[in-house]
Amino acid sequence: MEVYITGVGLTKVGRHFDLSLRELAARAAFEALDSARIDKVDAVVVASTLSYREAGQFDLAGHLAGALGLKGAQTLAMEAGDASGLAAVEAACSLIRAGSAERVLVVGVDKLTDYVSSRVYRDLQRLYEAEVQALYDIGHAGVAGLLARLYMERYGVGRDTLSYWPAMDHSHAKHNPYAMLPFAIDPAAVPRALKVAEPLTLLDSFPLGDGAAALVLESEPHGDARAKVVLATSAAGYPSFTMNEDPLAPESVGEVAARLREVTGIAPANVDVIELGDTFTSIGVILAESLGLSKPGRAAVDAMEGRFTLGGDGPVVNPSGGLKARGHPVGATGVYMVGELALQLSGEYPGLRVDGARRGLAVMASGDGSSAHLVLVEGVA
Amino acid sequence: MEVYITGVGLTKVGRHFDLSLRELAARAAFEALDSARIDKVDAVVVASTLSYREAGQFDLAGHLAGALGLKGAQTLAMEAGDASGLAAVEAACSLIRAGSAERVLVVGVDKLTDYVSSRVYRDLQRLYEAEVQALYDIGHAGVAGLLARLYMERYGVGRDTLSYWPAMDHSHAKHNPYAMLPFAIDPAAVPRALKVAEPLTLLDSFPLGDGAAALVLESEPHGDARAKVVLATSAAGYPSFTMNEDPLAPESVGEVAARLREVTGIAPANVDVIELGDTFTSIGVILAESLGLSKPGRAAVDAMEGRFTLGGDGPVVNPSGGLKARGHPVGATGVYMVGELALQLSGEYPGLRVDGARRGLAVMASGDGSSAHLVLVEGVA
Amino acid sequence: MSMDLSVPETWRVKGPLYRLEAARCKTCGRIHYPPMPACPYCGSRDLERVTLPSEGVLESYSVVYAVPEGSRHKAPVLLGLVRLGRVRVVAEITDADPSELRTGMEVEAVLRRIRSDREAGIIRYGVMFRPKLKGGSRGG
Amino acid sequence: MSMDLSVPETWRVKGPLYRLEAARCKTCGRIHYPPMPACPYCGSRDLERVTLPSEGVLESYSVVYAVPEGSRHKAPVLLGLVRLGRVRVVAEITDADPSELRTGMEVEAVLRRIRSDREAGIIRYGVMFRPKLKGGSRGG
Ligand SMILES: [Zn+2]
Ligand SMILES: [Zn+2]
Repeated sequence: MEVYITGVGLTKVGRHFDLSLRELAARAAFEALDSARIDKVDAVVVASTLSYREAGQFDLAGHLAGALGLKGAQTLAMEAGDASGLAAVEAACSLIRAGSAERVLVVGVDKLTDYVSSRVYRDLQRLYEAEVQALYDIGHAGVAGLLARLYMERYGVGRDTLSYWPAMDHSHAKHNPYAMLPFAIDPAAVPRALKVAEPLTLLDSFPLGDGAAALVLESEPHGDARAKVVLATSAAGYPSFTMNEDPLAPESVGEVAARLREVTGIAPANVDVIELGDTFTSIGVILAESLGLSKPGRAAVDAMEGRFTLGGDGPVVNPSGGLKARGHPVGATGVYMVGELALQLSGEYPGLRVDGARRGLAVMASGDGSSAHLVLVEGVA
Repeated sequence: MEVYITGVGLTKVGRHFDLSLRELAARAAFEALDSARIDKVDAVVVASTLSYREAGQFDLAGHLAGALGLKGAQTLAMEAGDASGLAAVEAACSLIRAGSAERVLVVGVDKLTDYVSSRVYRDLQRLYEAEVQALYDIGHAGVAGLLARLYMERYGVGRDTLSYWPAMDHSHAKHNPYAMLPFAIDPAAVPRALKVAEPLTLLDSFPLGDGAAALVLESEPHGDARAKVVLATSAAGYPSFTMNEDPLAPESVGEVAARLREVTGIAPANVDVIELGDTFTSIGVILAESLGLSKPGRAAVDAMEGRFTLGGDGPVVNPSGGLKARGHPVGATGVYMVGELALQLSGEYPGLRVDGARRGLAVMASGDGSSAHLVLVEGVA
Repeated sequence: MSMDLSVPETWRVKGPLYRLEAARCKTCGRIHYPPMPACPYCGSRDLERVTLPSEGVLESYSVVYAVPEGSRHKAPVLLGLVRLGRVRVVAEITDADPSELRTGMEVEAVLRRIRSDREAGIIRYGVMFRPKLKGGSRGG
Repeated sequence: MSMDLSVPETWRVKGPLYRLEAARCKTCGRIHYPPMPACPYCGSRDLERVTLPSEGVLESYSVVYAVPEGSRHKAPVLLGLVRLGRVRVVAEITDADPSELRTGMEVEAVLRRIRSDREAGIIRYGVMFRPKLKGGSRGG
């Protein structure tokens, strides 16, 4: 059974000091409901991660259903680290396919600016194994730094080459009205920026921002259908990046790419548009290579040569600006990705437009690489 | 499509200082898998609540899938306050009905003893609206205390009469090897116990304990099927107890009871065994009355007269000992309830046995009453 | 170790916490507190901010001994279910001895410190209720 | 305000944190760290506790400036990906200047304080790695 995306609501990622978690969620949710032209749903699926430790609302989905005026709905609160948003889309599709719901509102929301960034770093560290690993004062970026050095040394890739990955993200983001950092950057500026986790700098890492995105998913298409979800899958419980046989080729990502080929016959490289969960430059190139978009050691070079932008011979990667430039309000990001792809496929995307795109793919690994999530959407025109 | 419960794993609720969250979860999970005689599943659904703020592991379901050796599984982490466990059963049933999974492991786990109780109270307060309401230093029990006084004054029910509710729980729990407090209490001792939130005392409230429970749910029955899930539903987003027109008759609970009658033709009073989410004595009597097990103002009297125990003319309520005596490891409790009911229906329950029971019902409200969750199971013999 | 209160949140909640700001639904006419993006009774998004009356009646109360971390010195905390016109709110009761509380008694709102975060230097104030003063015989 | 470290947890993690206790899978022979209830590679529950070698090789490292709350005075933190026989672990590097770190260099485990919770009076120690001493020319 196919699942139709009939409504999309996106808020600009940024510092929304004036909005509470529920007010930010409501902006996206109301826009999605209005764009689907409905005002009632059978289920509300909420994706959020940091909010459990920041706003700290238990039964978040239940409370949000009430705050949004949607009483009576079944609710699911999905927390899957960096990938909560894609996990929520997957769960919402199951509700529809099960016949448990005909119309589902998916809301992704997280606020990362209510507390000082050093507290947010501590909390983000909990994406890694929390009892032993997260005790070290290593910060969330540390493992990404280790992986970057491993990558550079193994493949003989220079720091300057890596910089073309975030520069690509930024060059796309400048068209995106929802991006937190909608401007281009000079790749030469990346290594000179504030050090975060050497060899990575601030320009290699996602900004801390607030965001909310929402989708309406329905079992029946109607005039407002933007796209349909063809596959939403995930594979959890694999060794983390650093425990994996090859830290630069996570088994979890390989597995969801294999499932995509198996179920749909499509390889990631043959999709028109891809939104990738590139929390850091190193994670971006690892994901691109694990999906087969580039040969090992080549993703940054391919980005430099324009392969992943308009006119390149690969899929357009991160027309939104990716996590680097659109931003990464952690639990919400997957919902942004699917919403952006849906608008792209229906020709309504207000940012970098990929004309004629028929298929869009969103891929995200959880923080430590032990899980991967994938959603494939197709146009309905 | 029916969903079969083929495996059950329960750990004794208590102070498991020696076990981490994942080790405690593993005890229940391995027992459930072994009792279903399987060692692989398509999905792992984890129910947990307090752990987001205590153990603090993000992507908990993904990390647990790895720790349990179940790589490749789809994972869902369900947080729905006091009702996370029932929400997880509901989500797992949807995965099976959607065809997304044939075999699902549901694991409920929470640890409430890793930190001092005053910290746990602060976190439990977040079951209420967190931005404004949870700021007051009212503790988790405060609203239950308000409701108890309202109940006593409206119905002219004495404190001594209310005491028969927790005494009933305890008289059942003394047979339950998984109960945290497996002993009978004298109702006369209740008002004299340590004050918690007047008029409620320690003997009116659930103990802080750790626990894990697990189920295996399958789309196809096999020799190990204990019971089947007939209905798993929830209704969220209603006004909380104190915002509701009548604080003693939450609309959310009325709604799930109405759905039960509508879908199955069964009234709660006609079920053989019921596990109720009686976090506090006042919540227990409110739930019993909202489900129609007793007339308004009569639930404690009915408990006193033995209506809800073996030989009474109502369903047997809380043969496990309920939240008061079995315990309430918050996110895990709903999984305990369904596991206990499944064993009851298959004649394997090691505690208070209800001979010939055919149908079992589990009902839980979220902390503030704005959501209610219900699961109906039936024997397969 | 952890900062428990957020500075932006402290600013955001001033309306409801300092001034009893609630929301009135223009569709069904009902009022709810604290204000939500939609009416929890009928679902309408057509709301307006209103200020609740500062005097009301105690519908129920509890004397709470199991108080959270950081506030044990305050135990017991008095908690009230207060009817303010057509709305009920839950809030702390102050300036009262537990033994003088009665359901049906009149109470009035006062601003008090409700939480503080020493490390971050944040103090959060909020409305509490006290027994209504009669003829100014009590201190505030 | 909040106690950040748990006393029971502090006791539970002593094996892995103090003594590099890992688990060896009796089915597939692989070792993982920290120990899990089942083998993350093959799923077997048939495991035994083993102690990892205390000397190893630095496979990668990072100098981390974005450090968490409560530890800013420690910045930058040196982080290592350390191969200990057949296992990789991620841990802090100590007693070293960032400029002397090289991939391939030999490191050895030492016990250091890794976190403290002033309010609860808990100090948690754990294994860190330092450049391997040659002929005792460096202080520990
Ligand atoms: Zn209304
Ligand atoms: Zn193995």
